[in-house]
Amino acid sequence: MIINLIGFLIIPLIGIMALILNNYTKSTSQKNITIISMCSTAVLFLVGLVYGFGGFDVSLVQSLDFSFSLVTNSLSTPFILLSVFVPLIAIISLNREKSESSTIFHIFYMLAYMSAIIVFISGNLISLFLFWEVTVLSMFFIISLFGDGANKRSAMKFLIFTQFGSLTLLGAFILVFIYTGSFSLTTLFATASSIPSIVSYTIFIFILVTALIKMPVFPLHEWLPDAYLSAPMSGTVFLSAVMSKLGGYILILFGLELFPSILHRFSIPLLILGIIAVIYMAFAASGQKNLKSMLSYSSAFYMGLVFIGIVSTSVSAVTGSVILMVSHSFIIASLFAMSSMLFSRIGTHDIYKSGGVMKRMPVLTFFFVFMVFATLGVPGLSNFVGELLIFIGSYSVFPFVLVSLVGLLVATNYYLNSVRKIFYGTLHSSLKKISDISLVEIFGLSLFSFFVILIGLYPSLIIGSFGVI
Amino acid sequence: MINSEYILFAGIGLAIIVDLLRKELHIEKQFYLHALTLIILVASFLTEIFYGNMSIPFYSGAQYSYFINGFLLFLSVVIYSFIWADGGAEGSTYLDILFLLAVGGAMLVVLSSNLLSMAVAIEMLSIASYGLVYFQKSDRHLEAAVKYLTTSVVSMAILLFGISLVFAGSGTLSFTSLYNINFIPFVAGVVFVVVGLAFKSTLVPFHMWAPDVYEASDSAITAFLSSISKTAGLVALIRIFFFAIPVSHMISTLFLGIALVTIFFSIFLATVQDRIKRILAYSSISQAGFAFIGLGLFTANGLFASVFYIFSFAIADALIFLAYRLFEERGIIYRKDAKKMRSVSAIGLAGVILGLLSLAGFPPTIGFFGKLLIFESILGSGYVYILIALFFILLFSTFYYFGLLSDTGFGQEMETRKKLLTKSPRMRVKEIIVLILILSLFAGIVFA
Amino acid sequence: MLFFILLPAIIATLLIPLFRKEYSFIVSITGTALSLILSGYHFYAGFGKIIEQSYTWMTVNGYSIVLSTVSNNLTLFMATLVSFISLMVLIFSTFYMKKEPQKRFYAEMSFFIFSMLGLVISNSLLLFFVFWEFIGVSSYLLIGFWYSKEAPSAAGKKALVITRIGDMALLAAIIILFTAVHTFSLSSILNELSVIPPATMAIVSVLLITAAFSKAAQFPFYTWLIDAMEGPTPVSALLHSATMVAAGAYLAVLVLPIIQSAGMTGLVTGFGFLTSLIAAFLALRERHFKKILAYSTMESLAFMFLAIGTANTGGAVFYLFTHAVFKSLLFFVSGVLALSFGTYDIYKIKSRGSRKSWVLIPSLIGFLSLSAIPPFMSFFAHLSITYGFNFYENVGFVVISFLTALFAFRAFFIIFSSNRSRPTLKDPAAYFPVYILAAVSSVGGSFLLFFNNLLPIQYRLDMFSYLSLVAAALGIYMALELFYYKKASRMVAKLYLLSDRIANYRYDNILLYTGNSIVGFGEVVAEFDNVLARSFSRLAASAMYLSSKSRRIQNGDALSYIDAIFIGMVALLLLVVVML
Amino acid sequence: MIPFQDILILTSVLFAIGVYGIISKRNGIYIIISIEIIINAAVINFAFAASFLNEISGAVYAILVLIMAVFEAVVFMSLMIELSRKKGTVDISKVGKFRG
Repeated sequence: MIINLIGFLIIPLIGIMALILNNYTKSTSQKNITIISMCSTAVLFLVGLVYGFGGFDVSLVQSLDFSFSLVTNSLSTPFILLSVFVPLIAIISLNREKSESSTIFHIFYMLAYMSAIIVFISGNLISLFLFWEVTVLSMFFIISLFGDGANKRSAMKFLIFTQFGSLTLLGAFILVFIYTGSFSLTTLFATASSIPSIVSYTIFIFILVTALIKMPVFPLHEWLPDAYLSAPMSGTVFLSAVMSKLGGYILILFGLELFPSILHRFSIPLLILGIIAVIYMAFAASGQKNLKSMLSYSSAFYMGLVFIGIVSTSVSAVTGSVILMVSHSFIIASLFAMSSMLFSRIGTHDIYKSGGVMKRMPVLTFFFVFMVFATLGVPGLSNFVGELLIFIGSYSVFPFVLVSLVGLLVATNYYLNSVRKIFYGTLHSSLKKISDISLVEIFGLSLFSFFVILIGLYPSLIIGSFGVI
Repeated sequence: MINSEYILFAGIGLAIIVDLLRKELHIEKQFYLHALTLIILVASFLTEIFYGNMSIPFYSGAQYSYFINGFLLFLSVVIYSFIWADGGAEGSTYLDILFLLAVGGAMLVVLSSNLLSMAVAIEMLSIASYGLVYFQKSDRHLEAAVKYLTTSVVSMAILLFGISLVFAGSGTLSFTSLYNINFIPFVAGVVFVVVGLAFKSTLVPFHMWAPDVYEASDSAITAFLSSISKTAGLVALIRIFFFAIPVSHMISTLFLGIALVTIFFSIFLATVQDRIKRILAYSSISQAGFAFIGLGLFTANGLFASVFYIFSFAIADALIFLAYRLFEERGIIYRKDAKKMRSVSAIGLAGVILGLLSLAGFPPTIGFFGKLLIFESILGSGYVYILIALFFILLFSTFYYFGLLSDTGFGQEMETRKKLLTKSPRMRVKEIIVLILILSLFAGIVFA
Repeated sequence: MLFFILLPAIIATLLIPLFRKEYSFIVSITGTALSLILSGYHFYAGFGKIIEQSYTWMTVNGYSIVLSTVSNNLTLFMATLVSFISLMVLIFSTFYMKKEPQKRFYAEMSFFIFSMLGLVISNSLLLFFVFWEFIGVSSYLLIGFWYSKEAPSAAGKKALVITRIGDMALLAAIIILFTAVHTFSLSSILNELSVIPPATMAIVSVLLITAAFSKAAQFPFYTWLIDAMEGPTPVSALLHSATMVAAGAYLAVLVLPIIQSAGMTGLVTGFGFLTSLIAAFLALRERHFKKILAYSTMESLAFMFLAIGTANTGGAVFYLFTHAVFKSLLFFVSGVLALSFGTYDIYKIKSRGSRKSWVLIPSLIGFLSLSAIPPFMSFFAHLSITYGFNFYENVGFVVISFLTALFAFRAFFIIFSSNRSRPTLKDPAAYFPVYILAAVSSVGGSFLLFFNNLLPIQYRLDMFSYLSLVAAALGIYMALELFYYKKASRMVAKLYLLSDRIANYRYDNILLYTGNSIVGFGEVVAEFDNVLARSFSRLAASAMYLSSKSRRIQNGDALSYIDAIFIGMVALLLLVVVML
Repeated sequence: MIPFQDILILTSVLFAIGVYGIISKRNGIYIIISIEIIINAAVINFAFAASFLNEISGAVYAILVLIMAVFEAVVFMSLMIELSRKKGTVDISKVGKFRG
């Protein structure tokens, strides 16, 4: 209990203050401040992991039961893990971004970072929603101010979609409040059964829409290709690695912990939806010619698997989903980071316009192939555990989920194809002068790989860290 | 019995006398007049806090009057000090009196307990605001005044005719004894009254004057119109329909319909505007729709939500129009100019951004809590479909709120600080006022 | 601890990057040699015993997910065989890969050896799958070793994609089995087969057969194997002898009871025959030495599946062993020839003069072994695989024996019928493994006796065995006539034409079309998604258009605003009246 | 005694006349006159209702309304003077720079 959860709010806020001050004093680069405050947060997390976290509760508005309360629930730890480490490692390894020298960018990045963590530990629905919205807003600005291409339009599209999701989330929260008289999660867990069934269906559908948009899963994923493509790479990393997990988190929290019976009833249709989504995303990804959009679709593909795991309501599958979310977070972040490193050197995301890069960049190639295998679910690496548990769990609910293995097959094809087109083959004549990645980048990628291997070999670390639902 | 209204009216009298005797007393400098007005407002505000409102026949408040009059006075202090700091008032002699009268009118509307006394208060507010709109005698203000006045007198006539029908129907105008819903002239009268008040509250289709007038007026006056004046209209509607006239399900449906149409229409039109102020004007109109939803539900929750929502959007509206005033004088009119805003005033930009966020309902601004309460009261009454419809409409609003936000491009490098314009002391004062409003945008949450 | 067998190989993989390039092979060879010693020791010490060891990986939902290894005669024998062949291959690599970047090669090789060793000792199907995937990954890396050329990287990708079909099938099968019996342990699963409903059993067997076939390059998955010849020759030798393709057969051996109880053995046999016929005919037309060997690998694997299909696991394993030996021998020979003459094309090797090469005798031994001529040990293996055959299978096998001998000696005679002679490269690292393997092939028949202690092996020496022998001799004779003396009889020419026709029909085109259509479908979906995404934008745009049109309502005329007020008023009045 | 309905009809007709006047005319003076007609209708309503219902307050209201009408007329006329001085017209449709 040595670490109070409020530290997750305070340290990043201090970082933001330091960024603002630094803008006037110019004593160090913005990135250093960001990294230092994120590192402190990470240390805080690690210490807290060992010694336990203390809750925090301040009531702000009595009539609305709005209190700023931070508690760890049975789910939080894996999610804090990913949201603490992934953005940190991403910002360490991405050091050729054009947004790098902008204070505003770092402020928004810190804001998004902080609020994503707070969402996972919020004990009050309003503060959850508050920080949920802050992540959306920060990402909107990161895309719209620092993105490239049709960034303004993509940002708007992203905002429109996620905002709809946020509104349905808010609707669900309000319904919960009306029927339980409280926004507090703990009260909610105790009184969820008192909500009339028709209302809980409505709440569930609202939450489902939110999760579908946020994760995103097939019919509501339309913002994804644009937003992921236009965002600056660190933004894309954050979107895919952290933001999409918010959807999974909320779906588990509400769908499974609060209204398991409803989810159970909808399980089969949702599983069918999930299977369609997975197959669709796999094929959509295989048709991409741009590395970044391929990775985006592939990210959506894995979130589809996560969705399957969650809606199957089987304990092992949900466990698998959590593990897959954590692992996918690290893997996709590193893949995006590597595509950025590649882009900064060869100047194109087009898979078919480069080739033979391995000759000049063996280290990057090593990491890329490693992460491709990790994402394809090679055992010993983290994705495998998640996929395995998801399939084991959901198979007993609905045998046809195994159809989504076809998606993995297609994924194998397009991932290897991109590896082959980019890294193998004869070196493109224009690429004779490129150099391999720097030590810092290697360090970042090694950290990613470390987590991927760690979770892959000892999944019990994650499984043990959250209670059986 | 000391109370804020007495202070205010005594102050108005004092101001009139001082104004009249200016020549004789050799008070040449405007400074003293403005200071006097501000002192009157502040004194009235403080009295309001400590002693409350007056309670006499025809003018005795409802449970929320204390709160509403409090924030009306607060806003008027802020707006007036802004006008003063802005220096726009220097050409006008009677601005102080007009402003005090308008504020007094608005407060009386909130307090009135009789239809006709309410009409008189509205008249007082209206006539003073005509003057306010035209207090700088330029062409655009003339246009604003003409439009406002022409449409307003028509609505006033309708309101008065409606009141007369109500009287004819029920034989009384006191809110405590209005009934007799089945008498056709009475019902028609109520409809006319609604029309008259909806005009003030800028509900569709009686809103059409608002974008033009809001845009053409001085921004500080727009801030007044869109916050204080509109509050008065909405509160009048609340007073009538919550405390006087027995309502039925039908009226509720009608009102919700009006509210949805208002929100939709204004948001729909706001999306394609290319002038910043017009966007703000339309968004201000849409806020009235939201507040009207809480009213249209006719539940205790709805009332509370509505009052709080009025408070929240009044503050946000005042904030954005005042903050926009800082940019308007530098010629930032169109959306495409918005990226210059950063170089004019950072605080002003923050004001516009936070105000927009509040209007868009982003947490943790006060606007979010307003919307939260509105949504809650909607769901509490079981109108899930209305909520879903609102979600879609709100998506539309994201277009212009966030389009404008990203147009401001405030992230475009703080490093351009060198190019920042030098700021006059006047600008500093105005920025401080904006800052106060920004703070209240967050501090207001405590009233939720 | 059985697990120790794996350690040297994986440690070697991890250590290689730390060493200098020139020493990487030492690390790798040391590791593999240690593995060989350890597995040999285990084999010796644990002979006849069955020891299972397990380790709980994680516990989910009350179920423990257990990784377990088993040491019994089969696994230990396989481990010894794998490490032996691997050692030979590594030694040969020091000859073959002298000029290539070495670190990566030896690291990948060691990893491959590690995976294969892990595969053979695993008892838990999950652990089996883990190493199965590792094999896929490392084969991908090894086949595509020469990344800067187009063909090897394509071949590596193809290998992984196609074998991953099997991987997914295996994963599905494992999941289904786990759901049925709640354990991954193969021995427990085999004990509880009666619990599983027949329909599930059928599905599981089909999946398992798919998995085995895709790894073992059986019809219709065989194309990756042929393309994989783009990889370095030591890699081909390793992949084709005791390891990767053998993993498929090994899986089939392990899960044979499941396939049997589902009654799917016919499927295995049928596809085995089909594959062997296709392979033999295709090999007849091939000019590329390594591809001929690849076809023969296909065929040999098909033989193993024939044995498995007749529930003759002993025969299958014995043939696996003999095949591993002579096939790696032949690959070494091809590697030596290719390095010496710079080509794998048998006609070009011939024209560049291979008459008096030192590999003549070893390759003769290899080819004779391939054709199952006594006393070479493949002959005995043939005796044992045919044990369970019925009449038709026997007849088919005779035909295949003929074809095998024909294509084998076609290659042999073409290569060594050169009238010129040029020195072939000589290196201890080349002829040490070649001679050892040749020796094993020659005298390996005696292993049959030993094998009887190891695994129950039956063999049969009857009319059909003699017939096969005669057919093989006929094949050799025919090859001699055709390709050495170059006088074709009409019948032979016709047969050859037939094979030509069969070979011309590209089976792998089917796969190619399937692959292309999948990719094409992906493009269609991507385009659809694009349209979907754009349609949202278009929706927004049309709303914008509407809204810009409706701006005209606000025409700036105060009087029309008043009109609007009246209209609204009248509308309200009407509404109220109607609603009252 | 005139029936109350008749009075209501009368005032409604007056109201309609006023509305017609506002709609049909562009001239500010006409408009304020029409508005006065409407307000006068209201005054008549008040007065008759007062006598009909024996509510003396109605008479007071009527007078108050009259006073308000005067105020409005005064403000309106003064603005029209300002308008005609600046634009040379009292046609309200002529001011329409801000629109959209």
